[in-house]
Order: sequence, then C-alpha cells, then structure tokens
Amino acid sequence: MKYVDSTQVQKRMNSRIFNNNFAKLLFLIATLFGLLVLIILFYRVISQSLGWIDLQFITNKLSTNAEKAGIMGAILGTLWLMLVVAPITMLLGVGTAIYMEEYAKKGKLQSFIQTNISNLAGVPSIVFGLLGLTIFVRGADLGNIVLAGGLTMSLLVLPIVVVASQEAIRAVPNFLKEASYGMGATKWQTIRTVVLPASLPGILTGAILALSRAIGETAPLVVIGIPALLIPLPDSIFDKFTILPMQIYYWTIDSALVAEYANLAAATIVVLLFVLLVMNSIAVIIRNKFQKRY
Amino acid sequence: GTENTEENNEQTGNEAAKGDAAETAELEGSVVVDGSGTVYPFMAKSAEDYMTEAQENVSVEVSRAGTSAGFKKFLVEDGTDFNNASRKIKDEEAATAQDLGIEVKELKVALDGLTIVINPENDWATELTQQEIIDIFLASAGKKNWSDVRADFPNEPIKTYGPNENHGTYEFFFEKILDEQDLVGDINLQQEYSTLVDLVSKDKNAIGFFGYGYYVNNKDKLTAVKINFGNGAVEPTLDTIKEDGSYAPFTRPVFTYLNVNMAKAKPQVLDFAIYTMQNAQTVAAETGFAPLTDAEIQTVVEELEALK
Amino acid sequence: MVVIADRENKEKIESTTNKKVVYDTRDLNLWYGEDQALKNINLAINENEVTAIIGPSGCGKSTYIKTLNRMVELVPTVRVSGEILYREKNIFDKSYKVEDLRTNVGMVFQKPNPFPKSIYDNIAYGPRIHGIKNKKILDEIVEKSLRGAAIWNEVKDRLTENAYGLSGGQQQRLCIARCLAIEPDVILMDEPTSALDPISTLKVEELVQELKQNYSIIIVTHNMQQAARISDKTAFFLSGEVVEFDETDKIFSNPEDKRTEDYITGRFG
Amino acid sequence: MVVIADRENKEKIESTTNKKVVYDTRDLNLWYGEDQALKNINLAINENEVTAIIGPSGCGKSTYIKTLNRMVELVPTVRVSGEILYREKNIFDKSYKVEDLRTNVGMVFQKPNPFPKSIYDNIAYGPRIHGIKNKKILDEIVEKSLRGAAIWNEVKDRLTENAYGLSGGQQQRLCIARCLAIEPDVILMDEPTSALDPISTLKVEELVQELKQNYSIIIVTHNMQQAARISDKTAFFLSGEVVEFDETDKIFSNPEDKRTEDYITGRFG
Amino acid sequence: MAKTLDNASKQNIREMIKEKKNAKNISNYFEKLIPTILLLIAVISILTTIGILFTLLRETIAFFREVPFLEFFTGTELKPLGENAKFGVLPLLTGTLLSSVIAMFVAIPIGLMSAIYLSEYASDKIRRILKPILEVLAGIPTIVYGFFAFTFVTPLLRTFIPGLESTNILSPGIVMGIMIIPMVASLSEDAMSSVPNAMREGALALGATKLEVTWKVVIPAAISGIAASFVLGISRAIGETMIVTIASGSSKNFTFDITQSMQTMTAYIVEVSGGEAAAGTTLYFSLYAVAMTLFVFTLIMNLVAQYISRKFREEY
Ligand SMILES: Nc1ncnc2c1ncn2[C@@H]1O[C@H](COP(=O)(O)OP(=O)(O)OP(=O)(O)O)[C@@H](O)[C@H]1O
Ligand SMILES: Nc1ncnc2c1ncn2[C@@H]1O[C@H](COP(=O)(O)OP(=O)(O)OP(=O)(O)O)[C@@H](O)[C@H]1O
Ligand SMILES: [Mg+2]
Ligand SMILES: [Mg+2]
Ligand SMILES: O=P([O-])([O-])[O-]
Repeated sequence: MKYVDSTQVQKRMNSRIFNNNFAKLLFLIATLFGLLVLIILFYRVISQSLGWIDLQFITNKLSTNAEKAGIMGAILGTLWLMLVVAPITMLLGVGTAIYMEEYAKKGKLQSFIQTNISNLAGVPSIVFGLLGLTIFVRGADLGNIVLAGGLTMSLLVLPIVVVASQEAIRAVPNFLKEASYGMGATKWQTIRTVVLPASLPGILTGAILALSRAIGETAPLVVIGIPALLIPLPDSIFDKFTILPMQIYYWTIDSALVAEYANLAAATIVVLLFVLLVMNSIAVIIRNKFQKRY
Repeated sequence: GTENTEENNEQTGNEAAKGDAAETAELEGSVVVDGSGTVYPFMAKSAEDYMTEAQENVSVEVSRAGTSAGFKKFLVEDGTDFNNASRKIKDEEAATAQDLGIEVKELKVALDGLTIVINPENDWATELTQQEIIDIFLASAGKKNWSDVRADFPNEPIKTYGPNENHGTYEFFFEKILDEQDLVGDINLQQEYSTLVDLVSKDKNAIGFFGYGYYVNNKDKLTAVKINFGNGAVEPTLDTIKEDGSYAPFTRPVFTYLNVNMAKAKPQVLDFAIYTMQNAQTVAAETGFAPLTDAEIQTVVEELEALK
Repeated sequence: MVVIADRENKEKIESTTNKKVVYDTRDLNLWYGEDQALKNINLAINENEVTAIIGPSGCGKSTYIKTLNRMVELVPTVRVSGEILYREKNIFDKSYKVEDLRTNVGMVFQKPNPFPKSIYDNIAYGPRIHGIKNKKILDEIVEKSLRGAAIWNEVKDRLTENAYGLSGGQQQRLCIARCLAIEPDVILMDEPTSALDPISTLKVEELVQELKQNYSIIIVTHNMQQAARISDKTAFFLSGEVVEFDETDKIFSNPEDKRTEDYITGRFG
Repeated sequence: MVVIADRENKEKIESTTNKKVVYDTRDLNLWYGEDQALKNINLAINENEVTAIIGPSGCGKSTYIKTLNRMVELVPTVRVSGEILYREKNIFDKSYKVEDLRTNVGMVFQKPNPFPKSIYDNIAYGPRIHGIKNKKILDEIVEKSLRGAAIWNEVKDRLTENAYGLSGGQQQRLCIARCLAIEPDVILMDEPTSALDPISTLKVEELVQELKQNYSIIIVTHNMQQAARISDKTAFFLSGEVVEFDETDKIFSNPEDKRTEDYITGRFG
Repeated sequence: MAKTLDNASKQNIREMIKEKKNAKNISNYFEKLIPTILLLIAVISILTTIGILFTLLRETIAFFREVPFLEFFTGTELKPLGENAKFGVLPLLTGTLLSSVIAMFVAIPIGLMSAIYLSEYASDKIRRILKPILEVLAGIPTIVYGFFAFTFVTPLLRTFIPGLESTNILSPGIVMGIMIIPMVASLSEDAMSSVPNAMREGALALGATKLEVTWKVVIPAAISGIAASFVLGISRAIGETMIVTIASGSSKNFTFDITQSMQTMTAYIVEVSGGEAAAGTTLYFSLYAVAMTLFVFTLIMNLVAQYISRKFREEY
C-alpha cells in the first residue's frame, strides 16, 4: 500500500489546477477593479465638467454666478499655501532625516523619534486641523490666513518628507561616503557634498508627493475655517485664502442651491487632478531618471 | 474721505449706478460676514455685487455657520462685522452684546417664507392644514405614519427632516411654530441645507422645512406643501410671502445684524451695510426672498447714514 | 514499513535486470533571453541510480536540473527547444501538467528552504495539497518520511516546533524528508550539501546512497570527491554542453575528453 | 613641478639612508561588538615602500588597513585598544583630528568608488573641501593628479563627463588620482585590483610601483603573485593576527612560519 | 610625472591645505553646531505630537468636568446643539466603526487579491502597468472621492437598494474602501514579495499550484505584514473625513442601519468646528473630546500595526 495514491492524486490534480486558474482570474479582476473605478471616476468628472472648463474658468475670480465663476483665487491660494509648505517641510523633513540617518546614535532617543514619526503619519488629518486651529489660528492669533494653513499643512505632510528622505539617504552607497571620509572630509562636508546630492532625487520625489498630498487635503482647512465666499485674490501669506479642494467642497454642498455648482465642482476636480497628475509624473520622471546610477 | 462717501451714497440712492460708484472714495480692508445659511445666498450675492460694482478693493467674506453659531462669533471681542440671522436676536444674545459693549443694529433685509417640502412622488400630502403640519413634527402628537395624519394617507412612516440647532430656521420653527414644544425624536437634523434638499428629494415619505430660497432653486426635486391656515390652501410664492400676505403665519423677516462699533471704526463696513440695504430689493428677488417696501428701506438707509 | 518494503522488492527485481531509462533528454537547448545556457544536451538517465552532474560555475548545471522539473520556467525569459522524455512522455507537451511532473519529481535545493512552519507541517505540506487530510495517515507519512531522511530520531520529540530551529544540516534533511513525503519517483538535488558543514554533508551523502534503492537521484555538485563517492554515473558540463557522460569510475579514472581531465585534476574552474 | 621635484629629492636622499617608520602599530586589538577581529598587532611600516598585506578571507586585512586611517570607526560597534603611531603621534589620541589624519593618508578601495560627478569634480573634490577654491590652482591640481595616476591622456578631453562613463580600470585609476590630489603622505589600498581585468590590473600595478617614489603605500591583496611582484615588505595575517612580517622576497622564498608557507603554496585559503 | 607643470603659486598643495585649515575656525564651530541644530529640527516632530496631545488633553479635561466620562462613552444620545445638550459619543462611534468595517469589507479582499496577483501571478510587464494605476488611485484627494460617493455611488446603489437614504453610511464606506485598496495592496505586496523565492520554489517543486503556494506558504509567511496593512487600513478609514462629511450627512441617530445617514467622529468635528467656534462652551470642548477619542483610536491602531510587523517579521 502506498500512502499517496496516484489515481487519487490524478483525480484531484484537475480540480486543483482549475482552482488555480480560477483564482488567478479572480485576482486579476480584483486588481482591475481599481482601474475600473478610475475610469468611471475620470469619465464622470470629465463629462460633467465639459463646457464648464475653459480659460475663463481658470482666470476668473470666484462668483455666486455659476456662469462667471472662476478658480483663480483658489489656484493662487493653493500656490501661496505651497510657498509656505514647501520650504518648511523641506527644511524640517530633510533636517530630521539627516539627523536620524547620519547623526543619531542607535538608541532610545532615535527609536523614539522614529516611532513618533510613523505615528504622526497615521494621525488623522482632521486632528492636525484642530491643532492648527488651536495653536496657529487662535493661539498665535494668526486668523485663518495662508500662513496658519500652511504651517498646519506642513506638520501634516512632514512625516512623508522625513520618511522619503530617510530612505533616500539610506540608499546612498556607503562606498561614496567612505570615499569622501577617506579624503579627510568632515561629516558635514560629506553629507553636504556627497550624501545630499546623491539622495536629492529621492528627497525631491518625497517632497513632491508630500506637496501633492497637501494640495489635495481638505479636512484640516475645513476645521481652520475657510469662508464660503471669498472673492479677492490673495497676494501674500498673510491674506485669507481658499484652495481648490475647499472650492470643490463648497460647490458640491451648494449644488442644492444652484445645480450648476456641481459642474463647477467637477471642473475644479479636473483641474486639481491635472495638477496632481503633473506633479506625480514629475516625481516619477525624477525617480526613473536618477535612480541607480552607481 | 469718509464724509465724501456718505454724500455720494446719498446721492446715488436706491438706483446705485456704476458711474456714480466710481466717483466714491476708494475704500479698502475687509468685511467679515457670518451667520444664517438661509440668508447666505442673499448676502453672498450682495457682497459679490459690492465688490464688482462698488468697491473693488474691499474684501467681503461671507460664511454661513448658521444664525446661532454665527451670533457666537459675532458677540465676542474682535468678532465678525455682520451676522446674518433668520430669526430675531434673542434676549440673552442682546445681553451678551451689552456686556461686551457691542452696539448691535438690526437690519431687516428681506422676507422669507418657511417652506414645508415633500418629495415630488408624494401625491397625498400636497395640501395640509397648519395643525397637521405642527402635529407631524410635534413629539407629543405621536404621528408615526402618514395614515395617522389622515386616514386616507398611506400607512407608511413619516420621515421628518430639518436644519439643526445651529440654524435660526430651526429655532424659528421650534419657537414660533411649535411653541417651544419638543420635536419628534427621530427627526433628521442636518447642518447643510443642500443635504436636506437631497434627503427630501430622494425619500418618498420625507417632509422637511427650510427657507423658501432653497425650495425655489430645487422646484424640480421638491414639492412645497400648500398650507391651509384657515382660509384655503396657500402656496408659498414671492407674492404670498408678505407680512400681510396669505402665507403670513409662516412668513418671517430675515436680518443681518451690524456691529455698530465696527461700522464706526471701519468705513468699509458701514459702506457695505448701506450698499446692501440700498440694493436689498433687487438682490432679494434674485435670491428667492420677498423684498421689503421702499419705505422700510429708506428709513434704514437714513439711520445708517446717520452713523457717520 | 510495508510500503517501503514493497517498493524495495519491486525495484530490486528491476535493478537486477537491465536498467530502465527514467529521463531521456534529446537535443535540449535553453536560452535566458538572448543567452544560451544549454546547448544540445543529450542525456539518458537511468532508474535507481545516482547521476551526478559536475562542471565549473555557470556551466548550466542548475539550469539543466531545473529544466527536468520545469522549475526553470519560473524565469520569465526562458525559451526551450528539444525534448525531455520523462517515463517516455515529453514534459514540454502542452497537455503535460507541470504540477503532475513535480509531484513525481522531487527537488532538494542548495540552500535548505523549509517553510516557516512546524516540522510536522513541513512534511505534511505535500500530502495535504494532494488531498490527504486524515490525521492518522498524515502522522504515518510524516514518520516514514523523516525516518527515510534519517532525521526521525533527532526531531521526533519536537515535531510541532518551527523548522527554523533546526541546524542547517537538519534543515536540509528535513527538506529531503518533505520531498519523500509525496513519494516521488525521481529526486533532483542541486548542490544539496554546499551550505552544510562536513559532518552534515556526510550524513546527507549516506542518505543519498540509501535512497538510491528506491529513487532515481540526479545530483548537482561542485565537489568532485562527492561525485566520485556517491554517484553511479557522472555528466560533465562545460559552457552549457555535455562534454562527457559515463560511469563515474570511468570519468574519474580515465576520462575520454581532455577538458574533463583538466577539470577533474583541478586545472581550471 | 617644483613641489614634486622637491619631495623626490628629499625622499631619495632619505631612502638611501635608513628608512623612516611612517606607521608604527603597537599591541593593536580591535573588536566588532563581541568579536575580536584584530589580535595584538605589532607592525612598523616604512616610508616610501610598498607594504603588502596578505591572508585568507576574513583574516582582518581590510579591518587593519581601515584602522590606519580610522575609517573603521564608521562601524558603530568598533572598539580598539593599543596604539598606532603615525609619524610618531598616536592616532587614537583624543586631540588627534581624524580629518587631518585622513588628509595625510589617502585610501583606495576594492571597488572603484568615484563620485557620481564629472571627472574634474571628482579630482577637485578633495582640494575643494580643504578650502581651495581658485579655479586656476584647481585646474593644475587636476591635471597633475591625473597625470600622476597615469590616466591623463585617456580622459583629458572629457573632464566634464560623468566619471561613471569610464571603464572599471579607469575608474580605479581615477580614484587613485583623486587621492593624489590632496598630496597624501601614505596611500592605503584595499585590494585595488580585485574588481579589474588583467590589463587594468597591470596598469594599476605599474602605477603603484611608480608612486612608491613619492608615497608610502600599504596594499591589501588576495593575489599572492601581485604581492610578490610589487611589494617591498609583506605581512601575512591569519585570524586577526600577524603571523609573519618580513621582506617580500623572504616571505615568498623562505617563510619562517609553517602557516605562511601553507598559505603561499595554496594549501589553504 | 608632472614636473613640467607651471605652478603659479609655487606652493605645495599640502601646505595650502594646512593654511586653509588654520583659517577655517568658523566652519569648525559650524561643524560642531550642525548635529545640535539637526537634533532640534528632529525634535519638532516630537513637539508636534506633544502639541497635539496637549491641545487635545487640555480641552478634553475641561469637557469631562462638564460631562461625566461614563455618560460620554455610554450615551446613545448626541444632541450637542440643543437646549438640553446630550453628549453621548456612541452614535459617532457606531458611525465611525460601521463605515470603517464597510470600508474594510471592500479593501481587504480586493486589496489582498490585488496584492496576490501583483506579487505571485503578474508578469513584470503587467506589474509595471498595474502598480502605477493603483498609485494613482491612492493619490486622488479624498474630497474627490467624497464627490464621487455623493454624486455617483449613492445614486447607483439606490437603484439596487430602494430603502437607501440619499446620505448614508454604506456609500461612503464603500468609497473609503476603494480609497484604501491601494494601501492594503501595496503593503501586503511588500510583505509577500519579501518572502524568499526559495520558499516558493520549495512548494512548487512538491507539485503545488501557485494558489497553494500563495495560500499555504506565502501568506502564512507574510501574515504579519498583511495583518499590519489591514490594521493601518482600518486606522486610515477611522480617520478619513471628507468622504463621510459629504456623503453620509450629519444625523446623530444611534443605529446600526447602514442605509441611514450617520455621523462619524471626523464628520462631527467638521460640523461643529465649522459651525460653532465659540471657545469655552461644552460644545466646543466636545470637539476635543471626540478628537481625542479619534486620536487614541488611530494611535492604538498604528502602534498595533508596528508591533505586529516588528514582532513577527522575518523568521525565515
Ligand atoms: N535567471 C537567470 N537569468 C538569466 N541568466 C541566468 C539565470 N540563471 C542563470 N543564468 C545564466 O545561465 C548560465 C548557467 O547558470 P547556472 O545557474 O545553470 O550555472 P551553474 O552551473 O548552476 O553554476 P553554479 O555552479 O554557480 O551554480 C550562467 O551563465 C548564468 O549566468
Ligand atoms: N562591519 C563589521 N561588523 C562586524 N564584523 C565585521 C565587520 N566587518 C568585518 N567584520 C568581521 O571581521 C573579520 C575581519 O574582516 P575583514 O573584512 O577585515 O576581513 P578581510 O581580511 O578583509 O577579508 P576579505 O579578504 O574577505 O576582504 C571578519 O570575521 C568579519 O566577519
Ligand atoms: Mg547552480
Ligand atoms: Mg577585505
Ligand atoms: O441657517 P439659518 O438661516 O437657519 O440660521
């Protein structure tokens, strides 16, 4: 007697292979589900925005009149916001990453900061909004201006930049650092002249991803308080502002008031998605172009 | 420069023409308006007109937290300049203002008809008496199903909707219509009027209430209940919503409250107040409110002019 | 055990008669993308023998042995021409089920690769996927296989422990046991002792000698002494070609080809 | 060039007299965490000689050479006892600046490791970090160093191109040139040719012979022929200890220690 | 050798270096300062956390002075705005948990199946096409998903489920799930890809099908990473705001009926902070109490995820 009965095995073989093929198909369908959603989403938004999205829509100020309304204010607001977020997150994010990767000794402090950063990445954005409201808008009495929103957003996306920069710095091959140290370079000289240039593509990729997150975030600004109607264009970081997602939010909600607002919301979504797509493409290009040169 | 402004405004009067506006002194700075969601469309339109036609460099920002919520932002130090309200200021609120030394001026801007809306598919409750409406929303009346209201109505549950307590509309309904008796417990209260419109428009058994403006803009999705106040069913229209109109019991004035201290300190605030009043009739008509009379407007404008 | 006794008898009878060919490779060529790794291989491998494959690094030993159970197809760029007849059927036939082939042909790898499961579950893995659920039968299979791989005494008291607790040599014998559990016909071994210390190597070598009674074994090795010690036939590969294939004694004492001699005497590789 | 001429004269005079000790290692022990990698090393290395370090893999050759410029300290778990006197000063002294040491002691690594910059910037890197900004002086240094590393002719027309466009052998000579650019006193080389083809290897070996005129060179190599060819003295390391240290001729023709002989004749390693 | 070179300064490089070195004292100080400066920067992330905790705690404590702890966590009635305000958080908790559970019902199977497909079945070429698509899905702002849920998914669902209210917890739950798919998929795929190939080969060589290899070898070996991805997914769902704010309305009923409008903790914060901003009231404090609850929830989730993936990582 054999334990493994070959006729039995043969009999099962077919159903096992069928199961495998069936599962493969199922898994493929599951993966394509995402694609399907994307297509529907894009189709819906684009078809809804047709006829509404034109140069005027981009360059006009906000208006209660759907025909005249434009998103220049939101675009400028977004740009101003980025002008705050980009330098702050780059400075803090890259600084933290350098410290963690190059200076911090493996130990309690280092692992505490590391855990802290990954936890911070998981804190809901709305909690950051509340932090911003309490500390920047009220505490520092800035009001709901670009600076307050920008500081809030900076803290929100900081972990993204830190983690991406850390990975980029870690990926710099040791032999490059050794070469520099071997020439008598100090640590900071090595970081400045070897580590940072070599990790720059990774850092930039992370920074762009962080910025695109900031561009799309809505919740913290809802908490900070953005006026439903703000027509003047912001022209400094001390002005009140609105951004594209906030405009989408209000227009979506107000579509009960004026049905055309839904189209404006869709058109704004198209603009927002386009901006994000461009930013992500840049990130991908940087990543592909500069990856693995050694 | 402020003196000049006043004069010019006086000249232009009600029919503020663009050419004249150009002659007024250039003002700048910001005006912050918050409060009623009902009044929001009116105020947003007025603000936009003001910025495009009168004072390009003034920034008027309009939010809509709701009447009560708005008063809380209004009645603090360095609070908002205007608070829109779909009800009168309460005694407590007035007292707070006094404590803080804030002089508040009530500006009635238009009339609104509290509109009872149902789903277009609802073909039975298109006409109701005032009492029936009260019963539907009153906890103590215990009307669970439509058939409890009238025997020939379908035996299906009533789903009630309304704005939440942030809103003056809620308070008007609670105080003036229900006489401060409890609402049904399962009423679905929402912060956003758009959500309400949507909810009612998609629920056959729904019945809800809010300002007329939100109804006219969604006539295709909602039906307004014709109300019998004793003299036959009345449909809310700009004609029936008048202080002496046939929809009068459910008609209410809507206001904006001006912080007079601010108006004195910031010329643009006062200027905007005057502008809003001068154009109130046109803007009201455009945004779904019944306009005030010329006389009413005239007095208020004069009072405002006197502030400077 | 009954089973083994059974098989043993049967096989012994056959082995006294003329040996049967289990694997017949005919004009096999294999490419990784553009690079040809196997060139015109012709080899007939006998039942119940140990066939050793030797050759310098990169000559295609692993590639060949992986072709025998079509594991090489896991590399997406692989292309093959020619045929390999296993028990007279071409394994490249469309209708040939690769799972079927691999059930009959076990494989042991260079680095021991137990699953991160208990020792018991490692052995039971194969029978289970073939539908054997009965706990009693599984118990018997596990014991038989572990005995067959000469590791039963070392692990019988810790069957539920994780296989990663074992030493490298034990892990390798565990992998052999895992392979025995589905009672294969042929066992392929790709440098099964190269990651092991000398004592573990010895044990595995002894085991191979023993298994040969019941299984046909094809073993790749870098270690010429090992090939000489345990194999019946030896194939010498060089740059993807079979230079010489003959009785092991013949290859090591009196090779026909100059290159074989050079390699065996350590003149290159 | 005056400078080099200067040095050459000076050194030549010295080299005819008794050689000066450049590196004196005394009772050096080194641990990676708990594992001791160097045991009681005592070695005196002369100026203007090529000293080869040989020994089987893992014996501590790289560790030792990296200790000489304290690069080993980049591994956080390293602990050291004993002293290394460089030009009579203990490099482990608190007051000793590691950057100074490394400015005087250049290093060439096993794998060529140019920076991902232009050829010019690679060479100018050292001078720049040491504060030399003047374009003219930099130009001169670059040319001089590239000539010194016998690669000038191959790259003079492509100084602005990325160093990664060079072949492995060229890259290694570029790294040597980079090291020359700060005119070190000693050059450490850790298997500088092990990643190179024979022709490139030859070029680097020739270069080493030439550089010896002006620099003290310590070179780790796996290749005993290479050690025999290019070095003046050879140290044989085994398991972290110096088994034998002597004139290269002596080591290769007539070693004192049995283990050295075994290693050199290829009996282990 | 370069003897022909004309050196203008006739100076030895080494001497030049020495000279510069002596002159470079300022940069020496700088060199020493750098680690301290960077440490201060790194500590900002800790300060942020402390800032969050401090802000939340201060007002939360004030809240619990006015509303008993037990009443908050066991109360089924939430009427924050009325005259006799009631602050039971259970309606918000059920809203949050139900929407998260629905989201995970979508995200876990689809995300895991996508991960399996990408890691075990897809050829390199297909993977290179499909992965970026998932990344795009992950990069879409939540406000867009909210719009999508409100204007497309809800109306679509209503054709199947007639009783579905126009704001409900089901539709945003599903859309949140879609939003989380890429996260679950990519984290699980990472975990599965890091299972050594040797293990797959071991199983395949026993005649296992890919499905059996995946199910019985790869997934068990990668289970910690997969589990961590689930936990992080839930955490993400709990913290998601705009989708639920837009698509689930703001009813505060205590119910388990997913066809109804419900409010999540996040949506509550939006509603209250957007409407009511006067500091010092119970309503204002409740904002922080809810945010604190939310924070603690997600913090625990994140710690659990880290613990799982650290504890059980790489036994092989
Ligand atoms: N996955 C692969 N893709 C491309 N080429 C491969 C792959 N695997 C092996 N090769 C190439 O095929 C040739 C044969 O490789 P193979 O692994 O079969 O050699 P081997 O004889 O087993 O060597 P070793 O003794 O080092 O294990 C080599 O040139 C190798 O580089
Ligand atoms: N960074 C490190 N951490 C811990 N141990 C190390 C480290 N580097 C080397 N070792 C250990 O120190 C010992 C000496 O290593 P070393 O690299 O110096 O050897 P080697 O002689 O250069 O060998 P090879 O010829 O292979 O380069 C070895 O046992 C090695 O495992
Ligand atoms: Mg091999
Ligand atoms: Mg070494
Ligand atoms: O928004 P309200 O007008 O109801 O206060």
